[in-house]
Amino acid sequence: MDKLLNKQFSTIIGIMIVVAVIISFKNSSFHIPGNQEDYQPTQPIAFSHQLHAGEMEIACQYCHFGAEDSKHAGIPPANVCMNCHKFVNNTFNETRRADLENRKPVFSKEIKKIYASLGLDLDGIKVNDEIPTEWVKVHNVPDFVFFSHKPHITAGVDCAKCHGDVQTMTQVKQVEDLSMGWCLDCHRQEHDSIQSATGRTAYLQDCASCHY
Amino acid sequence: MADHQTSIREPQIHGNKNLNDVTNEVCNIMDRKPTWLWWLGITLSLSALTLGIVSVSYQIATGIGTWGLNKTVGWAFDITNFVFWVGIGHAGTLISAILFLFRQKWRTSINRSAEAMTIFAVMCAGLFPIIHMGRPWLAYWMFPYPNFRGPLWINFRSPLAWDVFAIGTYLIISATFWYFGMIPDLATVRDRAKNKIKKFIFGALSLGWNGSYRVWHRYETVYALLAGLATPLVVSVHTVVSFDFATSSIPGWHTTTFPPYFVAGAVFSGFAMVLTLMIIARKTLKLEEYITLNHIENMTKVIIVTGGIVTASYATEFFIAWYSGNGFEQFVFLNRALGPFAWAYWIMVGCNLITPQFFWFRSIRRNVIIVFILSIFVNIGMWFERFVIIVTSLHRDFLPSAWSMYAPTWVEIGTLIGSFGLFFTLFLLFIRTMPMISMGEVKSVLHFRGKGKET
Amino acid sequence: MSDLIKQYYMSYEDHACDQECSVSDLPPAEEVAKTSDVTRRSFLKTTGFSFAALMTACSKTPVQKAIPFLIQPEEVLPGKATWYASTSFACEAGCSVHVKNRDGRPIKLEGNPHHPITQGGLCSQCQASLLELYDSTRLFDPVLYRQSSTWDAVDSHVVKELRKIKGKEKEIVLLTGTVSSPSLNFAIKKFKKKFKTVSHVQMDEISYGAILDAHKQNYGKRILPKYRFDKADLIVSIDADFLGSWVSPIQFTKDFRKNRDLNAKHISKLIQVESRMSITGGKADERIALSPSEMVLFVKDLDAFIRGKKGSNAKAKELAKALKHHQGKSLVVSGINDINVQLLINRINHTLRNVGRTLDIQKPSKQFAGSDSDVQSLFQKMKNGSVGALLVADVNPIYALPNGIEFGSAMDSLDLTVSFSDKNNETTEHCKVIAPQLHGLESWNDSEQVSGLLSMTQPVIHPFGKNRSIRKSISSWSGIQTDERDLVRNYWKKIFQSRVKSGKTFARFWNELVHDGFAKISPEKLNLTTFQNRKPNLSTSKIDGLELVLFSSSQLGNGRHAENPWLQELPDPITKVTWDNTASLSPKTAEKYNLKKGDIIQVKSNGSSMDLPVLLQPGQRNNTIAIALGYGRKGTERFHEVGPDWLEKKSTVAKGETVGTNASPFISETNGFQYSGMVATISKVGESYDLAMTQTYHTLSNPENTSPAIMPVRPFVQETTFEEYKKDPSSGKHHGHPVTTMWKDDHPYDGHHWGMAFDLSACTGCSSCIIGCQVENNVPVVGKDEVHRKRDMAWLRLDRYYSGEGEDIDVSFQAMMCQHCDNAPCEPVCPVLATVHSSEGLNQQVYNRCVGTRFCANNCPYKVRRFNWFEYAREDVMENMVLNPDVTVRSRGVMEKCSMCVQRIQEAKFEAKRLGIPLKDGNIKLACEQSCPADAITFGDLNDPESRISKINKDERHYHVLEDLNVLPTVGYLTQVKNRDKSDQTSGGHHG
Amino acid sequence: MEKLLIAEFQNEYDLVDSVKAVRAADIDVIDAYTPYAVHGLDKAMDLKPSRLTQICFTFAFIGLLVGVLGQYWVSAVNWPINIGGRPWNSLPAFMPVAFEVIILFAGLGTVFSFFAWRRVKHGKPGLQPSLRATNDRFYIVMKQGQHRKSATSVTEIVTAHHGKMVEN
Repeated sequence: MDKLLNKQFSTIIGIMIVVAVIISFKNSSFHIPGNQEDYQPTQPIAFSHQLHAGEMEIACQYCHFGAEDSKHAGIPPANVCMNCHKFVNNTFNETRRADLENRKPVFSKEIKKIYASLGLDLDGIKVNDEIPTEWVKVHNVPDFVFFSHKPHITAGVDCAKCHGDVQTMTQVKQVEDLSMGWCLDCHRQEHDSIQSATGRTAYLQDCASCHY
Repeated sequence: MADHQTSIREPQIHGNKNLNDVTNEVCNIMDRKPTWLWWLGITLSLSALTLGIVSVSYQIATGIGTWGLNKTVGWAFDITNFVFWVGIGHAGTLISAILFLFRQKWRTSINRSAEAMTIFAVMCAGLFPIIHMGRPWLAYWMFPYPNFRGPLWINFRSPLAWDVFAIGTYLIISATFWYFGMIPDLATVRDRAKNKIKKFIFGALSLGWNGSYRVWHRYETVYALLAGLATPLVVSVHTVVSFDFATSSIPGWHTTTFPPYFVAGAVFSGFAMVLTLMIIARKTLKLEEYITLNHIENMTKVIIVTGGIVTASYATEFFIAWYSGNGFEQFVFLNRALGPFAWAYWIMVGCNLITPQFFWFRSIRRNVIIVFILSIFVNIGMWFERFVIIVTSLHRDFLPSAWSMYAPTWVEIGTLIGSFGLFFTLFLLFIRTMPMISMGEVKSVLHFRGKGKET
Repeated sequence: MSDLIKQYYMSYEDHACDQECSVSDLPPAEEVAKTSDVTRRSFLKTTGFSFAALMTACSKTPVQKAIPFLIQPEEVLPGKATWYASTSFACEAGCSVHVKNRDGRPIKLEGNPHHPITQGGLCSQCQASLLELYDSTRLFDPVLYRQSSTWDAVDSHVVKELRKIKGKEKEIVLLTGTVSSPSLNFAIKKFKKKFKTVSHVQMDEISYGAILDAHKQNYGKRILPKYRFDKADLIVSIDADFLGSWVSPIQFTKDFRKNRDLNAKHISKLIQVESRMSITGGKADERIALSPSEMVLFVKDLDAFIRGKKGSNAKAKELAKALKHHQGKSLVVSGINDINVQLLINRINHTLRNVGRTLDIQKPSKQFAGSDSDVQSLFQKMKNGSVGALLVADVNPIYALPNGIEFGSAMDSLDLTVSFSDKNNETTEHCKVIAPQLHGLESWNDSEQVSGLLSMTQPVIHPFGKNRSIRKSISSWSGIQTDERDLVRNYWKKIFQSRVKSGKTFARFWNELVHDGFAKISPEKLNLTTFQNRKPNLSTSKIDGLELVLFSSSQLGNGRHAENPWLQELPDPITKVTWDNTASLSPKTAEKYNLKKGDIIQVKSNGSSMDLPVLLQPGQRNNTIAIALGYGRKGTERFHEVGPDWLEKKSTVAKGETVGTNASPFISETNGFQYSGMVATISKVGESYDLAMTQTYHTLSNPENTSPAIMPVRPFVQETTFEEYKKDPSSGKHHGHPVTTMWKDDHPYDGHHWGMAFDLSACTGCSSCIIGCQVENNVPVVGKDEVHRKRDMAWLRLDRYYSGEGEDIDVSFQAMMCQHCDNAPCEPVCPVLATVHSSEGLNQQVYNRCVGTRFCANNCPYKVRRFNWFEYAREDVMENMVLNPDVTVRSRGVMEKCSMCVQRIQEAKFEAKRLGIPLKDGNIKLACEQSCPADAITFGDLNDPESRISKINKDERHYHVLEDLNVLPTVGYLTQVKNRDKSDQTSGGHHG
Repeated sequence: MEKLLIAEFQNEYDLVDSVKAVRAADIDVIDAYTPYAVHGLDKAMDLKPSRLTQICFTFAFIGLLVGVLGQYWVSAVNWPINIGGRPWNSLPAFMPVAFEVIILFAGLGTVFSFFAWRRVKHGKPGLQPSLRATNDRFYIVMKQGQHRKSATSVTEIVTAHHGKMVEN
């Protein structure tokens, strides 16, 4: 092949490869191993945060009440669901239609699952054994990372800072990469809000803040 | 470079060879069928290597616990082997670089294989810091590279990080130097190759070398520069290796004389290993005319000098321990000489102090068999030197409650044998596949006037 | 953690109150309570069993499931620890504990600091007993004729048999350990009423019967006095290892420590007379080594001198003089289980007017009530055929009795034999019925260890199996069907009026009792007579050959916890031997018989013989052999598997063999059970044996041939006498060279700066801290071979150094853990930044960054770093439930070490931050500090001038080990002060 | 294209003498081909000393900057971590790595510069008078200029120095 052509050809190929690599890093679902950004598993009950946290404006910690005082924010126990779903068991439209048609409203398929997990029939009578619901954890950190919600809630960190706009998600998705560098992006900033009565809090860059 | 010089000095190469003889004889080593000795060698080496691979695989699969280490003695065979092999490597660079700068013409017949030896030894050495890790699959964390951890770099204060750079640079520069020096010879092989495949391979390897003098001219400059860079490098590498110990807090390690002591020791052991290899090579490959008794004698002289430095270092250590007035320091040296590992200490002293003294006698220097045996003793002694430094300092340091003993397991012994297997396998393959004597350089010291037979 | 955590004490009672508030549409309240329990259990099981499997299965996107509660009990918050007060039954001492409960499972036991008797201390056995809860080899179902059965079948069988036996007028014997539970005693009473021929025999595996019997003779009642070591200025202990294993060591350590405050004008003086080397002997200000036969003569002389009579022993004379000088402020105790010796001791204490002052007989201890003669006569009756049924609880007579094997064959001939053990042991093998008990953490219980103090036990986890307490079993057989809780509660409800004098209602009393774990009640009236002098009948023959000394070690005690790997791997405080009992001899005696460490010898005595490895014990009386009891238990065969598996592994025990050898056959039965003074002969077997010791070099002096003239002894233990200390508080300290630095001070510690101090004077060497650390920090068990290879993993080791010559040996203990040096030598050598310094002065080890070069461990002058040589066994999923979820389980190939319980620091900081209050000194207690019964360890903030640690750091006694290296450790030590004359000091070399 | 003249010699001494003579005769010596680096030929051909030494120094200097500044930036600026109480800028501890980086940069820089130069100057491997140029023969490649002497006179000079002309 002509020498000149050869040279141009290889240059073009080279540029194309570099561009391809950059694009695949930037815009594709490719992540380095361990990074679960964009993880969006299907849950056993199609619970919509968009509906509950978004439309109904239920506060995060109403259900995830562990966050304030525990390591885990926690997945709400079924009894918390039942606080409302004892009464609410179908959509607003269905209630109205049933009312008009003078029939009992049809139970929502998903709410049925809560009843079933508690071993209740649709009238709330205990008929079966309980079967706990196995939710799929979306936000995972490795076992060697100690993450506790408690100090973050105390420090007034907004839930959305790490979990994204959950109130717009019908199915929860991990929006941040949860990498160590990402954690440090925050931990490196001055947290005026944390300068509470306890005086200066730890330098948040200490390894033992998370690894022990 | 007149004719009369040859009558005063013994010629570097014997046998009154012309240029073509050199080409033919060196290339013939690669061309002819291997001898039974080579086959024997490669069989032994490969067996040893297999043992090593089995040992290391088992260790990596099971854990460092398969070694005889404990909570007090955290390093033993692993780092001993590492320092030993790095030391071996030093002679090659010394021969090719320092002797080049000093215009020592006798180096030309041995520098190629000595450099190859360097590279193989450094490869063996480099293996140990990796396999000695508890989690060797994460060895790449030793390199500073951008990452998603903050980014978390490496600790540039750690002598082990220095080791990574020193050994890495050493391997890269040595390999470059070796390959760069080999390019004209590769072209020679290419040009006389009949076989198409061989022609293709050597054609690629020789990078289009055509003997142009304009290139030769720059080539010589680069070669000299590389030699100039390799010389401080070789000194720095063992200095850095000695820092692994010298910058620590453990008595017996925390010693400021370590850098020169280690460099001298490295050259000492390296030359011994070159001697061992060269004596085998000249015998089995019939290279007596290239590697002459003069070469051997010159190398034994280097051993006398470096052996002297090593001896002085041993004495210095004891003197400083006494002079320091530090009880812990004094204890460590008394413990070396009289404690539970005294046997290792006295093997070391016996091999490293007494062996070189035989080389004061010309008759011994020129007796190939005795030199061969003595060179092996030096190697044993230098291996034990590192063992003594590492293990005896650790096993009884400050707190008596933590004192312990050390004994190797078969896995460690297998790994040591395996490293020799790797080294000799590579070396045996090298002499079969690459021109093991630097033809270009040997030719330049022939002073051939074309009076020989016409070819 | 006391202040912050206190408010989280909870009890199941609080939870039970919620039962009243029912929720209309939900299942009935009772159901809820049950559901939550069941769910908690299944939650546990699910997390325990399936989490790991799910996580390893996928690599790219590991699917982690999370299963929430269905009905979440109010006080349980996943990820947050709750604390319950309870009482431990790991040994008869019955220490009051706080149980840390995380996600429904107890993960740590800590002493209850408010309890008046144990005062917050907790021994190694009790802390380790937690692991036994998660022992998967426990029996979870009743056993009938070796077949797993149901309670219905067992109950009907037992009742049928008992009726038959009653009909035959044969005796039904209930053989138990000491029963200190009032409600159990009540149940036994009911049982007696139902089946008329019932008799109750109490037996202690290590008997204290002689003390009780002596008091019966002297005062008319079988009592064990409550000893007040805090009140005594001069303590003479004749072979009583009261700091290590005698009666109630934690209580005694706490008390002993109180009168050792160096700021006081004077401190108590402890004189120990013993044959072997015990930790009390190590702690003693003066130690007199005597053989058992010499000891009896010594006590006789002492008694004589005190009463102004003649004697022959000069030392006894001197001692008698000193005792008389401390009349009413002295205490003489003896561990010799011989009524004649105890009569003498009682007379001495009576003569010295100590009774009522340093020992309390009005409110005695109820920890031990066993009677040797009862047990011996039971055996006779069994052989006669007058016994029809034997119900065995809490004891293992076949193991513990010298003639256990015959006892077993006598059991075989009985109509009904029942064991309540939840584990298979020597005795259950001879039992027709096994009615397994609950583990102490699963059950309701009460106890009155010391007259007038009621301790409460509440379940902190739903029982794993179908086990039920002995109280419940006996009650069922008596026809009473009440649940576990009410069996205890109803009893107290019944006698509430008579025994509790307070204006509270019963409900209030009960709730407080369960919440606090203890309550004061009015002691039972004892009608003691005045001192009745009895003439002891002493045998004073001098023994010429070897004398045998049997003792219970502080880690295994009577062997009840022999199946606990933590305790087996806990080195003996003195000998530092793990996983074995030995025949220990003084070096001189060993030389006489041409023996060296590890030689196997055959010991013959009392018609039995056994092979044991030799251990050389400095300080031991010549011509004595000391052997620990509690080893050789059935069930320890399981340790064949323990430890990492690899090619050169040597199993901890050979297949089918036990750990150590049972020395019970050597116990002599003349005059009750005698543990010492038996004549023994030894012969060399010719084999030798590897003893796994965590420390193999025992002194601070260098080996003779390699000792430099300028440093014959290493100055790590710095000590002085009390007298010298009073003159110059810094006496005994080693004055090193001043150190300077060339470094720029880039690292001001302007927040907290954590530090720790260890008081050599206070430490008794009990090793409770080692277990505390192990439980808290998930330290693995590695097995005997690995310990022998010096790869034990304990983060905290207790260095023990001998000094002195011959039998006159001094012992010093020094806890050695990461010193958290500010100029840490380990940190700069790590290439990957896996160990770096925190802004609070902690030396951090980041496991997940570690690549395992071990350079840090090599460069540590203190050698406190531990490397994970293997992937240590974590296959027993049930056992894994004991792991602390706040501490990473380290994988193979990484370094680990003391983290100064950083998880506790972090948790306390989070909590302080949440409450918006500053951290106070004492809010954070490290695991070792918390468990120390001697309060030898102090942790705190060096930057807080008011903290205890800052004050200690300014103390004149304060020093650092290896100060000259300028590594700036933040862990300091306080010099050892012994209360003795300067001339006694055998360890002058320490000032090198 | 102009025809090139090639002369073959049996040893280095004839080659050097011949080059001198040819050049004295005002004939351009384009290049010489030798099996080894012939001593003195550079002077005979009037080749200037190579500038690779300066290049080597430049690379070494870059290595120094990268080594020292890189370590300083990593250890004291980007994420300063307290390591054993050492100052952020532990310059003495950075020396070994800086030194190795200097050597690495200088060595590789020089070698790659050499190859780059050779490729730029010489392009692809082209002329090689004979395969024996890498074995035992020495060649001069000459170009006859317009105003220069004839080929015969070149041959004469070559023959006088024991060489012979070869066809190319």
